[in-house]
Order: sequence, then structure tokens, then C-alpha cells
Amino acid sequence: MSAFISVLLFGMTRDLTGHSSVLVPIHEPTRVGDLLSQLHQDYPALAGLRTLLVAVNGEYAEVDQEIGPTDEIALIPPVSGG
Amino acid sequence: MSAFISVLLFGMTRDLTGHSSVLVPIHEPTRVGDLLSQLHQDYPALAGLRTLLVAVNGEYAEVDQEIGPTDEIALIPPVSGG
Amino acid sequence: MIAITVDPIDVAAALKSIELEQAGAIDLFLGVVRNSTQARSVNRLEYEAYDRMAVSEMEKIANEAHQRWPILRYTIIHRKGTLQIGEIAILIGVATAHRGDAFVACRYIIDTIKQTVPIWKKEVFMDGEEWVNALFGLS
Amino acid sequence: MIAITVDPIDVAAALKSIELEQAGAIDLFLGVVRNSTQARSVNRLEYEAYDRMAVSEMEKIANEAHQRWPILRYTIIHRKGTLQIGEIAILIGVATAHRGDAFVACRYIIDTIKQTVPIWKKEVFMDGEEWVNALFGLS
Repeated sequence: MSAFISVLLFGMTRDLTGHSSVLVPIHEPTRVGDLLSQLHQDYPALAGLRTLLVAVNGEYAEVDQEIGPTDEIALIPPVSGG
Repeated sequence: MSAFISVLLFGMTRDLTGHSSVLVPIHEPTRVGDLLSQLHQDYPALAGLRTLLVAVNGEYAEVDQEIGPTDEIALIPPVSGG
Repeated sequence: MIAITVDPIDVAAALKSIELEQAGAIDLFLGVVRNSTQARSVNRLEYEAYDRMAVSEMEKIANEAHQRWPILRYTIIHRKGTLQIGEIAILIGVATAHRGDAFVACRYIIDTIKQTVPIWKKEVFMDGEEWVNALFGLS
Repeated sequence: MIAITVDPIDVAAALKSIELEQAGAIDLFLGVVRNSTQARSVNRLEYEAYDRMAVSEMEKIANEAHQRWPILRYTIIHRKGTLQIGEIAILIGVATAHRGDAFVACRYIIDTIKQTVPIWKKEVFMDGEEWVNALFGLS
């Protein structure tokens, strides 16, 4: 089944992609790792990040976690709060 | 030569002696240790203190330091600031 | 209390929020915008947060600190938006019965925030700007 | 700035006194009068100082801290006289470029003050009073 996942982008990931969120086409079922591959393909500049994590519904997620269109997905580049 | 040394008393030393300062008769030259012996003789309750140091002109002094009537002497019972 | 705010951080109010009769020690840590980084002159900082997740990650850190040390009260306030030199970016306050716990818990909280909380800082220089620590090969 | 005062300690003023453009971290430690000690209920504390020597001993501690860590600014304010529960007895503020130095220097200063500075604290209970830690055999 084909669908779109909305991905929130912050900080450097927003600068590298030029967007504060993107809609990524996926084939369900899909996993965090699949989404990351797709994003790296669409935005090769993401490879320059020291780290790139994914949050699903506000929690850090592993690459094998399944995701769908109703999840809130965000890319987390290296944090620098404080 | 005979003289008096004024000794400032704080905290528990004031409570134990009943005075905020005392005049101690000394024979010059005298040392911090001599003064302490005299005070312990006059006020045996001082022996109950965990520690008893002497300050001469605002500095901690060793027992062999010479002192005279013009020095500012203070007894320093265990400190508990902060 | 944990908060992310665009307003200047009110230190007196934060302190008041963690005072209580059982507290013998309070450690307040302030992260402040300084005027240079690695000898490069900074004009201002811009902080961005993934608010929802930043708050929940700070809650996790506070809970972990609570389990490790006998914290009586705490507060964590992180500011976002544009901050000028000298402004407070983060305040962490910890009240405990004894001072050792306050220092250690406060230090743990700030160190862990810098590792896990989704907040990003952009340094704006005279001649450019840079997301701190984001890319390989940049300082 | 080092001071001994009978007036309530003004945290905001103390903070202001150590702010500067080079500071990236400020650690403020507050020693507060708590309502109990070893399960005994405390009414109030009375602090007494040998002022002249207390200030010079605090100066020595600050100088030593300055030599050990890159402190940009600091303040130490110790209150004396009668203090009620919840009141601040001591404030130590340290401003540094990086946070590790602020925490460590602040901790060093309070720990050393408690060992060497001629200030004495009397705990006043419902049923008596006691100079803290003065006599053998007392708590």
C-alpha cells in the first residue's frame, strides 16, 4: 500500500533540505531505516551530519521500528541545547 | 615583664567562659601555646571542644608563635559557617 | 517544573519555585550566551526546539536524577528564539537537604540535556552562521 | 566580591555582579536554613562571625580557586545574625567560560569555607540550642 509520511525537520536538517517538513512517499509496511534511506537519496547533503536520529511520536526510535502515516516523525540532527 | 593580652571569644568559647573577651596575664615573651595553657587552666570546660585554634592578627597561628599585648588574639572553636 | 519559553528567564521566580523548608542547599546553574566561541566573535544565538519532545526528554532526565539523588524540588527552564550576549539560555535549579546532592544532580542534568534533548543552537557571527556541532568537519 | 552582611542576601544583585560577556556558565550555590537537623526540629539559626578574619579567609579561598580554575568573576556573601527557616545563609556565585569549571570551583569554595572560615552557627530548637559541631559528644 502506498502512502505519505510527513517528516519534521529542525536546525541543520532544515537548512540542508530547505524545508521545515517534507512528505515522503512510502510503501507500507515501512521502517525507520527505509525512511532514512529514502531521505538520504533525496537529500544527499544529509550525509554531512555528524549524526542523524529519528524520533517517532516524540521518542527516539531504532532503525527497525515500523512507522506509518499517522505517526509524528522528526529528524534529529546533533543536538546542542543548554 | 608582666602584661595582659586581650583574647576575643566567639561561639561556644564565649558560652563556655561567659565572656566575649578576656584579659589574660602573661609574662613576656610568651607564645600561643602558653596562652592556651593558661586559658585551659582558667576555663577547664574548654577541654570539651572538638578543636581549639588561635588566630593572631586575623591569621591562624601555630602554638610556637610569639605574641604580645599589641596583637589581636582570638580563640577559634570548630567553625560551622556556610 | 520543566519549561521551554521564548521569554527571558526570571531567576528570582525560578528560585522561588524550588524553595521549601526542608532544603538546606540549592544549586542554580545558568547557561549564558557568551561573546565568543573558539576565538570567533559571536553576535547572537538562535535556539530552536522540538518542543514536545524536548520537554519529554527533560522529564526523563529529571526522573532519572530523582531516582539517583534525594532531590526535594527542581526546575529546568530552557529558552528558545534569538538570544543576545549575556542572556540566560538555560536555568537548572535543584534543592536538596545536603549540598553534595544539589551539585551532582544539577551537573548531571545539564550534561545529559546537552546530549539528548532536541534543542539546536545556531551561532550567528559577523560573517556567517553555523548550527553548533552539526556537520562533520566544522568546529 | 566578598561580604559578610546582616541583611537578607539579594540573589538577583549577586548574579548581576558576576555577569559578563565572556561568561558561558554561572553556578550559584545557596546554603539555606532548613527546618530540621538529624530529625530534630529547628526554629532558627544564629550565625556569628569574626568578621575581619572571616573575610580574609574567604579571600584566601577565592584566590586559591582563581589559581586552580579559570574563574572570570565570583562573589561570596555570608549572612550573619538571626536567620529564619528558608533564609539564605550563604551565596556563592562563579562565572566561567565553560560549565565544568563553574561547578567545581563553586563546590571547592563552599567546602573550604566550611572548614576554615571563622563563622559559627547556633541551632535554636524548641527545647534548647547548640553551637553546631563544637563539642565532643554532641551531634
